[in-house]
Amino acid sequence: MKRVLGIFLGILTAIGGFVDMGDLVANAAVGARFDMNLAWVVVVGVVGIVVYAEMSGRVAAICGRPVFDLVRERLGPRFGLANLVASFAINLLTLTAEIAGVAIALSLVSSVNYLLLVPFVMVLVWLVVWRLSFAMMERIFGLLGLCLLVFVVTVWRIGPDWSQLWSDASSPVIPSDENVFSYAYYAIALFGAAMTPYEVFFFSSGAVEDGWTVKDLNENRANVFIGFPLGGLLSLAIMACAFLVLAPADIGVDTLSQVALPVTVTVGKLGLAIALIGIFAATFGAALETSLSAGYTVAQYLGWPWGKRLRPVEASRFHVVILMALVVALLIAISGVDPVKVTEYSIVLSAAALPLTYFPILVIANDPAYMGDEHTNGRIFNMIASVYLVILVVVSIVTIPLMIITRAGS
Amino acid sequence: MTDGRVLHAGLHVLDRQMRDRHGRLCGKVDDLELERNEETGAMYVTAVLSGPGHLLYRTGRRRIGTWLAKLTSHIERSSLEDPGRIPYDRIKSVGVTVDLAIEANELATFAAERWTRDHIVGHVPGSRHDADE
Amino acid sequence: MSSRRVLAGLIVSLLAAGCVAHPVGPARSVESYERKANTTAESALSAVETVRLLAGAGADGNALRSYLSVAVSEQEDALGGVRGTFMSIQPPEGVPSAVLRDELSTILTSAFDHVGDVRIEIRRGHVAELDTVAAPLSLDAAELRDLIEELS
Amino acid sequence: MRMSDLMACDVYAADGRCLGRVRDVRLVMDGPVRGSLAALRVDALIVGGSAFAGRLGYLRGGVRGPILLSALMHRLEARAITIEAGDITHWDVDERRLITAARAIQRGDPDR
Repeated sequence: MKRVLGIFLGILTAIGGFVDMGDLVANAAVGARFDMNLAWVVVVGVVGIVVYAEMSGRVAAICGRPVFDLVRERLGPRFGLANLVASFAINLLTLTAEIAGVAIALSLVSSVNYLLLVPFVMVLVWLVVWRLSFAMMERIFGLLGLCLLVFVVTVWRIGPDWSQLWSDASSPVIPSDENVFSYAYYAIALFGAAMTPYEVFFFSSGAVEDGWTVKDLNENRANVFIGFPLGGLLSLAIMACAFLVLAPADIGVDTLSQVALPVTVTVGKLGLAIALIGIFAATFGAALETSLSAGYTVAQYLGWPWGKRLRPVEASRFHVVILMALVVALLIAISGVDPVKVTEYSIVLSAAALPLTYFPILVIANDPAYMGDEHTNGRIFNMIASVYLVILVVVSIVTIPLMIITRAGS
Repeated sequence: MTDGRVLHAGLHVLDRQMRDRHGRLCGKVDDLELERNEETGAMYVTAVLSGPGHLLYRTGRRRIGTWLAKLTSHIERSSLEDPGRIPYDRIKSVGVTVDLAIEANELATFAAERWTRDHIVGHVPGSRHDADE
Repeated sequence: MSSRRVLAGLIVSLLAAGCVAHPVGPARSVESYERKANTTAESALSAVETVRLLAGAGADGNALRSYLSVAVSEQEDALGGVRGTFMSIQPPEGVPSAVLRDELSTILTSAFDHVGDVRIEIRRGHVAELDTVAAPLSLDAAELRDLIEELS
Repeated sequence: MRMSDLMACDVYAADGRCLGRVRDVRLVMDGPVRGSLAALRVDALIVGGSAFAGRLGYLRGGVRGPILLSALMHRLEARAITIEAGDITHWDVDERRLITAARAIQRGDPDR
């Protein structure tokens, strides 16, 4: 039983990180606009996050050091600070989008205007961060997030021509009515959404919160190898749903309610209800991950006590940072900005900042002074990680120019 | 050559996490103080400097950093002469973390922690209990 | 340090631009006017088709009323916004552009009214007959598709 | 004096040639015991090369993989030289200027 419960950190991280507001909308929008021609990006993203999350979890288990602690140590105070500022800002945008996403999910079952629900959601997020133990949080939201499997059921119920679907996904082409730049832009958005840095901030800090040691390396592997591919599967299912139901009707996705539409049409009322619970759990989980990450990054950069395993009075600055992040996110959210737009910007900007976070993880995972000789990366693992480092650098360089050329994909 | 343990300042000491004598996290090694022995001409590390002022100084904001470090050195009550300066003889070990032989409370980095605890977090219900299972 | 600041400034201004910029700006030539009309028609078609799917799901008893109500309102707002933006564009001189403007405006207005009818039915709780209320939308969708075909 | 001041200094040869910026400082625990540890002495300066590569530990910290990064970092650090603290004749840290009389300058780090 403990073994089963043990993988909920990975499931929550993956569901909150992979199928958060950004991915829900991005995957559905891509499925409706590009058919399955960008599905390969999700697979590339899953492998990347698996490799780097495994390293960050292993480092956390062996020397008890979470990611941002290492970022400052390896990048130095200046680069580290630049990374902190960038990560914090992106995190804040993401948190804003997630809070709005939770409110929208609630508005879809209550028909109350979502803007009125935003303050309520913010307080709810804060209460969970303040009072609920880390383990409970993982289990509740990880478990509820599994409701998103209804998207897989939907694809199966539609009963598409599987071999056709597979050949569409495995031999991607750029659709004739799209240009190469917007194709690349959406590819980067999907990749950025899969590898958002807050996933490793949260995962590695969570490993410390859960008290992992060398003995838990198997648990780390199970978490990573089950959690993230599951997140990838859900992403692909959402994409396929949009491709199968929305694309034939020439629907472009730009609201959260449209994401759930294929489930409604295919599975019916119960399916819709389950999908909405799943969306609620995923966005709420992501709101928890990003608000905690706001505290984790600042506290770990400056060396403050941090974490939910401490009483709030023992980590008061950590809690103050989280509270401030929530308040700022609330203010942005109720100003009425389009939450879907905020999400898009946050995932694309995070793609631009990726190497700053992942590079130090790779170096430390190779450092015998931290890891001991037997736990440093193996050769094949390093090879894959190096390939990804190159991808991350290329992505970060081309992201901003692409954003300008395509006018953010419009 | 010498037979003592070799450390590189940038690689092994600066920016390391510090822990107090109970293992509590209490700031980072923001800078080191050096002093030259006039007789031998050798230079030694005499203290670890920690706190926002020293961090600012190190990142190039020298004037405001010095000012801030001075400011925090006045408001503190601590067994240390200057709570932003941890004398070398109060360091227990230097490894993946830098472990100190003093209380986190005595350090300048903890002033803000104490303030937020006493003025904000401590007033919120539930702040003194463990999280609910 | 300064290059980093430049980058930060760039990102901020880009964000600001992204938040206010709309794909539809002023039109300088017939060609660009047609492109904007095309974008507008595509967005409108997406909204109309979404509402048709929603209405169908509602009539089949497949959807929660709160969900239908919020989702249809969103599309109504989107359609209204798209129409407002298009109508505010100054068309270039010449008969073809004026004709295009009239044509698209007529479809948009009709679609907007029909989506409004669907919304009203949902709020009244008459979900079972939604497919009949939404039936005129299929004509709007067909007209939008014809127009998109013509323009591309 | 502070470590950050020392690490902002440029080192010049006796003939006025600039050898580069101090990138790291080698410390040795070999002095009389102070509290729990032996006093930490400034033993040598690592001069020139890249500050970024230096603090990753590829040259002085025993980090080996991945091969790609390791090769890159060794290349970036190839220009770095080690100057014994005793060979610094003139410590003008306020002016960010150190002068060395060392004739034979070691490439890289003799410890590794």
